Amino acid sequence: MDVSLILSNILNPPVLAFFLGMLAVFLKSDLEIPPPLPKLFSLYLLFAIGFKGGVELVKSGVSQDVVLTLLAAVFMSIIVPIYSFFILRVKLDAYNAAAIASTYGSISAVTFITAGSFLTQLGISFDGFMVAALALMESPAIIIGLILVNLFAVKQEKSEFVWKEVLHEATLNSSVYLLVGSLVMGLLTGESGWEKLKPFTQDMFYGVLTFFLLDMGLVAAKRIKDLQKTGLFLISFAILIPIVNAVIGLSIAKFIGLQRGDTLLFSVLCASASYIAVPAAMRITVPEANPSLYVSTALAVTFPFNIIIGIPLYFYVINLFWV
Amino acid sequence: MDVSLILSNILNPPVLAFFLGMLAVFLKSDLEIPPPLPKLFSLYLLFAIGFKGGVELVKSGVSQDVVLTLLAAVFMSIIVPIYSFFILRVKLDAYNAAAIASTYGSISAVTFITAGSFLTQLGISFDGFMVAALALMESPAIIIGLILVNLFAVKQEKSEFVWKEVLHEATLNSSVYLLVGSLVMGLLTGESGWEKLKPFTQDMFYGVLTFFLLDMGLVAAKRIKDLQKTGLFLISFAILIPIVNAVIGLSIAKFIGLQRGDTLLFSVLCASASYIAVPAAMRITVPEANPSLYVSTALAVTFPFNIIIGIPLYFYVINLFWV
Amino acid sequence: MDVSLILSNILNPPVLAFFLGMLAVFLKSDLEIPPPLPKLFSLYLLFAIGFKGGVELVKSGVSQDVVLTLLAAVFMSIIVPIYSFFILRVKLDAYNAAAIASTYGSISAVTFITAGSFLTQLGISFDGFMVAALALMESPAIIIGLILVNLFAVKQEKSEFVWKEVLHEATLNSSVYLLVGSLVMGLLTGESGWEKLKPFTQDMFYGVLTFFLLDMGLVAAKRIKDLQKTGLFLISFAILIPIVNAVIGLSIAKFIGLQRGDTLLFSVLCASASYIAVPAAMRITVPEANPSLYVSTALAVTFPFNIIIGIPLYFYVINLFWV
Amino acid sequence: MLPVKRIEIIANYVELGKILQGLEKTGIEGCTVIRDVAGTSTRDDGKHDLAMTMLDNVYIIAFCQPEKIAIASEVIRNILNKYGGSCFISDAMELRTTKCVS
Amino acid sequence: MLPVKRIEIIANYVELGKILQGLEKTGIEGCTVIRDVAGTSTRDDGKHDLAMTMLDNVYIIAFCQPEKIAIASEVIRNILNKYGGSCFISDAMELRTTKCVS
Amino acid sequence: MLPVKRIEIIANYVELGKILQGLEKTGIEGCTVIRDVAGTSTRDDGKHDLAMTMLDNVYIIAFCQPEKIAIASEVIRNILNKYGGSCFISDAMELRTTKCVS
Ligand SMILES: Nc1ncnc2c1ncn2[C@@H]1O[C@H](COP(=O)(O)O)[C@@H](O)[C@H]1O
Ligand SMILES: Nc1ncnc2c1ncn2[C@@H]1O[C@H](COP(=O)(O)O)[C@@H](O)[C@H]1O
Ligand SMILES: Nc1ncnc2c1ncn2[C@@H]1O[C@H](COP(=O)(O)O)[C@@H](O)[C@H]1O
Ligand code: NA
Ligand code: NA
Ligand code: NA
Repeated sequence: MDVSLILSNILNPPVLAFFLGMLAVFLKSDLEIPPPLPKLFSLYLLFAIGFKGGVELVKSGVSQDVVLTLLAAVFMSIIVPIYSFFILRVKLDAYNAAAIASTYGSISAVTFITAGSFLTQLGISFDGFMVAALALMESPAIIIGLILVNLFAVKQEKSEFVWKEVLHEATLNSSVYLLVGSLVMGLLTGESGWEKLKPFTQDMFYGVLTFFLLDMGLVAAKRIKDLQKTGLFLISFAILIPIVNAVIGLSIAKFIGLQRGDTLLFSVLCASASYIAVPAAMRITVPEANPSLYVSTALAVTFPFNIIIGIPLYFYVINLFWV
Repeated sequence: MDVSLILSNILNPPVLAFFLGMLAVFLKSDLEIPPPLPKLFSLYLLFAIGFKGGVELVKSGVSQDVVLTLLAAVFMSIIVPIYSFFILRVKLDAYNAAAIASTYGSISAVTFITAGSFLTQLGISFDGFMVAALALMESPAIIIGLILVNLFAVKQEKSEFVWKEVLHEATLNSSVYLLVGSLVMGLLTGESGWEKLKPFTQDMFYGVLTFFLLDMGLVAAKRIKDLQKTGLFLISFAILIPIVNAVIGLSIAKFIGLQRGDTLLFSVLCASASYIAVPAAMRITVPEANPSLYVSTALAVTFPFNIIIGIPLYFYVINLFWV
Repeated sequence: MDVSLILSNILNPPVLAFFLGMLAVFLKSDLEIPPPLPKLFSLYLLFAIGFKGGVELVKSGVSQDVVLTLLAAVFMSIIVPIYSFFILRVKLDAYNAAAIASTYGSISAVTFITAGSFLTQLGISFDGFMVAALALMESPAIIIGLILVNLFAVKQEKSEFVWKEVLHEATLNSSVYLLVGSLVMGLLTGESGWEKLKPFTQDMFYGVLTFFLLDMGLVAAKRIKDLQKTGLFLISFAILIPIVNAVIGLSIAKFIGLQRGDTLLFSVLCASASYIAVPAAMRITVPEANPSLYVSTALAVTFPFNIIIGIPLYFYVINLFWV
Repeated sequence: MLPVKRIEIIANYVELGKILQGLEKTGIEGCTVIRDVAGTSTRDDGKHDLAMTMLDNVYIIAFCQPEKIAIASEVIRNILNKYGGSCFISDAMELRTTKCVS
Repeated sequence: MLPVKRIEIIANYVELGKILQGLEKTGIEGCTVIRDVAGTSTRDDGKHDLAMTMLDNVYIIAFCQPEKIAIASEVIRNILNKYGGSCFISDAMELRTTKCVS
Repeated sequence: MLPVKRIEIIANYVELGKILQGLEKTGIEGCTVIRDVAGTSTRDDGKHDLAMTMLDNVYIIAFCQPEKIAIASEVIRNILNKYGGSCFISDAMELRTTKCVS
């Protein structure tokens, strides 16, 4: 594989900031991004990509590509947790398997954003509708998780109440809400709104991403200690399943005829795992599952793996296919 | 009335963000802008308009227009609470009437800023000295409120102590202080300071306003439940008195010969009600008054009304006059 | 001395904001920059100058100038606390003398940054490697302080443990770590990273500095009351020693042949005193010392003195030398 | 001065709504919420919670009349058993001002 | 270990200055202030205070010698009666370190 | 409900790590940390601590079994004697949920 791709990914301020954050924890420096600033950064990033996606969608219109991509997105976020569940059941009980499966069926917006900045650096374009795919892929896996628990685990409680609550959490949690909301704002204001917000949402984007990944580095490194309890099976799963998902993702993207940039983003969506929305929902859906398993694998293994190696790796494979 | 004016006001990222915030509360999404970030945004917005106003004042100089506008500003912020008080006394006791009257005599800086961005969108200019009017109109209503309470309500306490405290609060609360301070900074540094701060105070302005109005939408929507206790009288007052004040305001502006943009801003100053500075002062001036009355009407009725309908409505009326 | 230099320093938004902050405290306004925002601003400023320094260092390369400057930097941060200690011993016990000596041997990044913006305003260039000097000068004084305490004060505790802890604190505290880390990021990403981060790290810089100095004004003014207990000796020390250090600094800079801009920055590094990193370390090194002495002198006397008078004064002297 | 009970609950931010509702249902209307507190716990997963700045805990303090403790404990226990979190109860006196908890 | 009293005051941010002055006047010099706490109260207006991010409450904790409680209550009651806010008092022990409240 | 002890420690941010280690060493694994609290103290230097936003205090609350107090006090006293900070201990009851301090 082309080393220069990995290098051009790593020698990027946001990715370097991620390393800087991890290193701070290992060296026991007291560097921290005090709360609630990471929350602000993540609100900002979601708003910025949602708004930009909306503006671009209004320019491109809803073509067949868009519809196919969105269908593929929903398909993947339903199918991934199902096969992940059965793989995980080999070693884990139904509760933990369902929780982890949901985590990997959903997506990580920051991984998506980092892939976007990787493409920008290489000068490769991608479409605004990919943000709609991002928004669509957050929730279905949560619902699949709930179904899996109801089918395969013995639950004593009445599940009606839980259903309502989980559906609410899945569709209206702040990240999905803000993403969809800003996408609609972009659709409604179009080019004229874009002009005014551009210095804020576009020009600051890279800097805020750098600071946010600095914090993610701190957070991920602190979670690494948890991996001792996690066991080798889960760690391998957390590295291999993203690769599998990415490959399935890029095959589908090839099949429906996406361009190169969109294909990378779609693969990254399939490969990434949620460490915010899904964990919050899983505390409600399956309180029996151990959060340190599903949070740590997604945050301390899969997220760094995708950020550092995954993105250039998937792109390398895409280039092989596209030639 | 021209629907396109309302639309061009609403299809604006900041106003859409306000809706997005209100909707989040109605749909029970957990979206929030965590404290103290809204405070930062409001400090930023005050600083940015103060500084810009100062820079422009130094360019334009102190003309007769400036003096007349400032006199009119003080006049309105004295007269509005007085007639509001007597209207409110029809249904309310003297304490609550005085508190609400003060609230409507003072101003809301965010409403002013939103009106400014409405004008910018339409390509209509306005003058830097309007920011000085804004600063001047915050405090007098607080003092009038205190006088009203002393004249019309039975107070047992020695009021000397309260006088000193209320005067201090009225003139040195953080928003008046920062506004005046940044105006002076703009005056002193002029064009050279402006050049250096422009990317920060000008280019970010629209984005920060969008985020701030997102938060204001959340806050206003949460206050809407309070309106049940408020009663129809107060709700009607909260919609009608801004219109009355705006019309008086624009007549005065016409009389002293302001240009169109300045007239809109002056009307909006008259029409808006304070929901931060005055409520804080009223807790000291009239602890007997019920904060949910004066905060909720200003925040959950008058503020959204002005932001959504008021601004284009007043501008429509102004255009009728100016033809 | 040239009054216009002082004026052109003062009529600068950041310095005016510092005054505005101090005035707010004296007038008892409730203005405040709520925590943790000042921490964010300081992280931002450190990151921005570190990154810019790294990018410029990669352009200029490591010349003889760089090596000499860095050597001089380390030399000054070793020698300053030593002679300061003996001056302070005239009136103070060994604990307090060592703590204050360390404070003045180390540096204040904000003073450095303000001097940089003073130079930018005058259109005088300076080199990226000065940031490396800044990073190098933070820590040695802390270690010298520990040595002084061990040599001249009777300590009962085993100092091995303290040594390890103090060394860790000195080299890995968050400000040194972030400064060095962002410098390395700048070195690694060079011009291409700079292009992408420029709108964030460069264009926002001046505005964030203005807000940060507003907060520093608030903080410094609140500390001024502490000076009553401090006594005239320490206050005189806090004004005179920066001048002495600056003069020694500029002589050395002249000797090794630095250009004018770099000379000012070097003098300012020598003249400034630490009020964050060193106080945190001194609580561990010499808990016997009274923090109100070393924090107040650095923060409420030396910092304002340098910001307002020191920078233009040193620059005036440099201009005399350079003619 | 009037004897009251202090209820302290530490729970994850996502449960705040449910706990406030639970308190209100039992007639405890006054409470104070401190956000963004970090914590470690003896439960397996909580050991490194300090790391999770995105899912921070809240600290809820409610002073109430002693009579309400029995029913309040029941309600809170049900919520915490399901979603996790800790609850502690202690004694205090209320300084009577114009408005009081009882 | 030395018995002390814990005074907890929850009040609006705008009253912080006055309360700190009041405490100092009665000789209570140590205290800790937690900012930006949200709250609901039984008073009419407080019910939706969680919504008012701009006028947040502060939570003040002061440990003091038991003898000072009588006079401190008087001072605090006067302030809170006028401006609103709650105050609760309870017992605690101080761990004696080099510096103590008494 | 089970009797427990509440340990409250207020100290400077730079000492947080050491205190958490100290607590863990004595077997107190659950605790909650509130950051960015401001404070004044009777010690000379603390009088204007509200001014130092950069070196803010932390407030640490840990509920533990009463038996652990003796050894915990020892450890905490050593840390606070060296670096400053206050510690107070009081009584509380734990509401037993699925997971408890003991
Ligand atoms: N013994 C304790 N003392 C103080 N806080 C605790 C204690 N146990 C748990 N907590 C807090 O409660 C949170 C949730 O704990 P848990 O429900 O055990 O996951 C922790 O993150 C801590 O902030
Ligand atoms: N019973 C209570 N328990 C805990 N906090 C309370 C209680 N009552 C009031 N508070 C707090 O005190 C604040 C002011 O209450 P009030 O003075 O009633 O408006 C509220 O916003 C709450 O944060
Ligand atoms: N009596 C007290 N009551 C409440 N908090 C205190 C008290 N004494 C000290 N503190 C807090 O502990 C911090 C450190 O105090 P000290 O160790 O005395 O410097 C102060 O800044 C306060 O926040
Ligand atoms: Na996925
Ligand atoms: Na008005
Ligand atoms: Na120095």
